[in-house]
Amino acid sequence: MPIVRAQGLTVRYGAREALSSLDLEIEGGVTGLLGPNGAGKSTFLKTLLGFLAPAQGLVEVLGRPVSRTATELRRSLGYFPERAVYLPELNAVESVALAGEIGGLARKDALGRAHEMLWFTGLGEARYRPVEEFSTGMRQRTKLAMALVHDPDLLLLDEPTSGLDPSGRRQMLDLVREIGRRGISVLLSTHLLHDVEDVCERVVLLHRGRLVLGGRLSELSQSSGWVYEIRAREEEPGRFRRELASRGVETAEEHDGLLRVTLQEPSTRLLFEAAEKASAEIRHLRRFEKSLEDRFLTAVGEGTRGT
Amino acid sequence: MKTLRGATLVARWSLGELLWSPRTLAMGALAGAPLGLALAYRVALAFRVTKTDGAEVFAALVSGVFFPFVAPMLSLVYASGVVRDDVEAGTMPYFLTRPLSRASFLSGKMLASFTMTLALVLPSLVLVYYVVVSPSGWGEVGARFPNLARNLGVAALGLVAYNGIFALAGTVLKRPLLAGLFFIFGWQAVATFVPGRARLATVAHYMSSLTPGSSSGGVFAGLVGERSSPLMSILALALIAGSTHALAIAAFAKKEVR
Amino acid sequence: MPLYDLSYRRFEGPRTSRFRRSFALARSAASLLLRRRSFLLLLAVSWIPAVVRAVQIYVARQFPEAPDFFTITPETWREFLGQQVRFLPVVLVSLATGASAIASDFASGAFTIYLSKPISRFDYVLGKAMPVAGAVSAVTLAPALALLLLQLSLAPDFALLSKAPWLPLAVTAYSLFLALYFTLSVLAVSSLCRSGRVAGAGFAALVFGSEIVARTATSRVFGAPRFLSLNGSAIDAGRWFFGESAAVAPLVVMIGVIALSALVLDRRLRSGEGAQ
Amino acid sequence: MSAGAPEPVVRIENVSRWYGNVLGLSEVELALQPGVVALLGPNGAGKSTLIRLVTGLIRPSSGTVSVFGEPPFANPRVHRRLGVVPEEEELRPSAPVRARDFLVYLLRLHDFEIEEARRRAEATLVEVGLEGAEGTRLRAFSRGMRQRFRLAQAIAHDPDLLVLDEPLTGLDPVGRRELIDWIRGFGARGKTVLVSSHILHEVELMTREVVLMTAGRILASGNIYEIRRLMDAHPHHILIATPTPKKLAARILEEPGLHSIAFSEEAGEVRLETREPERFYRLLHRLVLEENATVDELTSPDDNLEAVFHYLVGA
Repeated sequence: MPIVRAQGLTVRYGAREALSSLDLEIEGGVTGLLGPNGAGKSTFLKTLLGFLAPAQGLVEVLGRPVSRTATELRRSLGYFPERAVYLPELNAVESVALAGEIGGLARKDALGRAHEMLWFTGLGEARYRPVEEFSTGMRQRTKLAMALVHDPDLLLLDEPTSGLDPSGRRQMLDLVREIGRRGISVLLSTHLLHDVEDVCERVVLLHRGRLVLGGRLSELSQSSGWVYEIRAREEEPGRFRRELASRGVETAEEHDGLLRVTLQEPSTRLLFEAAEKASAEIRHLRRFEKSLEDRFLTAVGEGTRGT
Repeated sequence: MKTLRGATLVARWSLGELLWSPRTLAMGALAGAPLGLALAYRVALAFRVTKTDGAEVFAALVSGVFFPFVAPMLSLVYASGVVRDDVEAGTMPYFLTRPLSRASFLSGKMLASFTMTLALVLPSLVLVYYVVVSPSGWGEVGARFPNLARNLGVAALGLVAYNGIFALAGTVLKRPLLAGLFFIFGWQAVATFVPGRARLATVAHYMSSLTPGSSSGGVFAGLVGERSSPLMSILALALIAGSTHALAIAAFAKKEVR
Repeated sequence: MPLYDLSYRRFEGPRTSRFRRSFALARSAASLLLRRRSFLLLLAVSWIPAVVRAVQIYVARQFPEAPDFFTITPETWREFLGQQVRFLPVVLVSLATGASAIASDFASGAFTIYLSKPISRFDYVLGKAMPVAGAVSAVTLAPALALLLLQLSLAPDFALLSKAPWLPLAVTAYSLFLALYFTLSVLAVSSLCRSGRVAGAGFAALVFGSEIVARTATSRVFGAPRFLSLNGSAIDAGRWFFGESAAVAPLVVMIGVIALSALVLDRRLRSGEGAQ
Repeated sequence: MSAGAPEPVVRIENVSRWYGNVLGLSEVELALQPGVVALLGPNGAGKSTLIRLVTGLIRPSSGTVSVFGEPPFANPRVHRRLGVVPEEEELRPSAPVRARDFLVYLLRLHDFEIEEARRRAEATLVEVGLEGAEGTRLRAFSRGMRQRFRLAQAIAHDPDLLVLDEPLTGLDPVGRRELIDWIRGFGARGKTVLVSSHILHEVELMTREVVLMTAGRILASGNIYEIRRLMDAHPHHILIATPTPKKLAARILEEPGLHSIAFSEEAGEVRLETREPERFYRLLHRLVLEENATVDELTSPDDNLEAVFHYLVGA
């Protein structure tokens, strides 16, 4: 049973059609929501929450139709907004506890859950400090804690890793993976394909308000043929490439010395032989799967100007 | 970039921005309040509910509503935003890294704010004058005209002084709006009400000194204290305007804007 | 840093009603207010007129021959409540509690967090309104009832109540109507602004502005019909609650302001939800 | 930063900057020559402070900053040749301002006549990928479009020094790739570019010149490989993907200069650490060619910026 279903969903901001007759089904588990700027990702999340009324079509979450009056439906939804949001004048525990109470928990349950969520998101030590003094990374974790405190069945994350440095990003993705493992479905909207490759089982790609690509991540990125990325130290630049060409190996020069090579069969011995012949030394050799980024670029097409 | 050219460029653009910002709707209503009263007067006149003479009503609206409330409030709302508006809009870094001096940038902004307040107050004054005086016939309208002309002059002078004070507050203080409100409804209201020299440190006193037969100038328009001479009042308003604008520019030149 | 051994657990406990959720919003706002010394000082200062009235009641009871200024009549309570409006305790209290209530939620994005939870826009407004209405009642209803108790305790023969048994009801009704009027208007102004400070300045300008325009119109333009400012209407409408003959205009103005505020709140919260 | 080079475009001498008692920068030395330099460091390392000093938005608490030979604070002569993409902030002009008109206005502040300003604005908006959106109101811009406009206003007057504060955030992959290529091109034209970011694997595509910062201090600055070589204390990691990890590991074990080695049969992987990587690359070549070993993949996780960043910054 899909956790999210949209049929002919159209949402408009004034004249602009942010979502145009979108048909989409999202299964349980951790799903990546991708798309260029202005593709309608944030609009889609807000429609699931009932913030925006669709012009046409319907949208269902966890089997129940979404409407402006379906307030109780939000009990099983957790929302992590893209904007830097916080509850003014409150410290971390008070913020998460209040979010819990408004999520439908009794006061003492909400306080207990608040502590649990703050330890889970790694804010244990800072839980009594005001959120206004938090760094970007700590604010993102507080937002996650506030989204999880009332124990939703579906978590909507809008750019959870934006503004984080590499270590912050890795810790946030670990949390998302852990949440996925605990049986909570996650819809992760992001620009960073690396995040999706790290965490998501399935991916949905929106472009100009329509579904362009969808499916399991494993299926989407299996490679066609054996493509290798090579960087070699050469006495005589270009000789290695000529040597490879003479052996019928198709080569393409990426930027500053990185070669991309396509082999017919998976044996790399041929590459070492060519290097030896050209008195060059292979320093970097990586089998190259057609990365999600390539699929993204081809699906969305180079001409995505001005969206 | 010569200072004058830069300032006029900034002024023209900022005026456009102020004109289309939502705040102008609220300020238009504020400047229109006396007009509403003038129309109510005409209705009351038509039904013989009141007999007060049009010229007196005009004097009452000028000294009771325009000078102590409409002029300072409009100046506060527009002038206190000369720095803050761009900071809140997120566009300030774009301006501070352009090849124009901070002096010309801020003077352009202040010129725009002053023009905006002028554009709202003066037409409203003229309209109110016409609405309340015309029932007493065209002769009266012509006869009273110097009275209107003088009030327009005083309004303009008062506005430039108020704009200077609140532009300085906007550049220097963290919460100019709150400070401005205390100045209008607190300091100026009390200083013009109690006798003594405190009133010399207000704009309202000089404005009321320049409009004979009016009240003490402050919000609690009550007893009329000693008046300053017209020449002294004009000099005082000009001094206030000049010094506050100069101080604002000096402060802005040094200011590190977040 | 051991992140995962404190791993995530599901919550199976009970869920509360919608009212309890907006009450949580109110309780959190109230506790923040009570932490602010300046607010507690404001409440204390607002009770000074009640103390003066208590002296008046005491003198009237102990020295029957005192000048009639001290005579206690049902109108004493209407005057008391009216003065709480005219001499600003009610305006300042609503400003202190309501001006930044919604504006700061828009600025900080807290509004989005609240509305992403299972509460409706009405629950949200109810949660925001309770602390403001509570604060206004604390400077109107509470002192008025205290004075009533003082009066009854000092006058064993319950003379006042036998003459006007409806008095406690009138005091309560008028106080609650004032609370509704000031709460909705300050919250409406708050929902129109991006920052609490601008909302505070706006509300103050609205109240003082209407006062000035009304006084100028009355004293020096029309003389006869008393033009009504926001406060003026709130004071004059009191007569309706105390059974005195009264003009209908002040009541109409108050009901109009309440309706307008509710309309503004609904439209702003609806657009706020989409825009966040 | 070779000595005796011509006067650097940006020179920062012993600069400290405090916000009250919060440390922004302490005793920073830096000189920038034409080309692209990346400013890297965790959140709060002082990157934005350094950028605000270079662009003349704030003044140093001590030490001197000079751009094109002059202090940049509120200095029109410097700003004439400067383009700035400021830190990402909400762009919420209260008035319904259109992108093209705002850009023309900013260009007029650069002393361009109205026609020249319009021509440049039009051309720049197309160049940054906002074709078709010139007439849209800034308020209605999506986050990515705002980021593209932010770049447009910095380059429309063709500056000699371009400073970008986290320009990649909020851009989708297409936008990011275009911006990276564009910055590399701009640097190649002899201009000076200072770009701060923490999406490291994308900064590598832009430049090899980096300045690593943490806690308000510069840890290292220069070419990434130079920095890597200087870090001898940190052994090089080499990762080999092979169907026969145990056999290959056993063979490598006999080679001197090996710091440590590990292999995993299920992962089909040999991971070794050494301070003499040259020796082991040659050894691998011999093993493949002469002893018929199979090497499917050969990578050194240290080469990339992320590893250097972690080693130095200890994240």
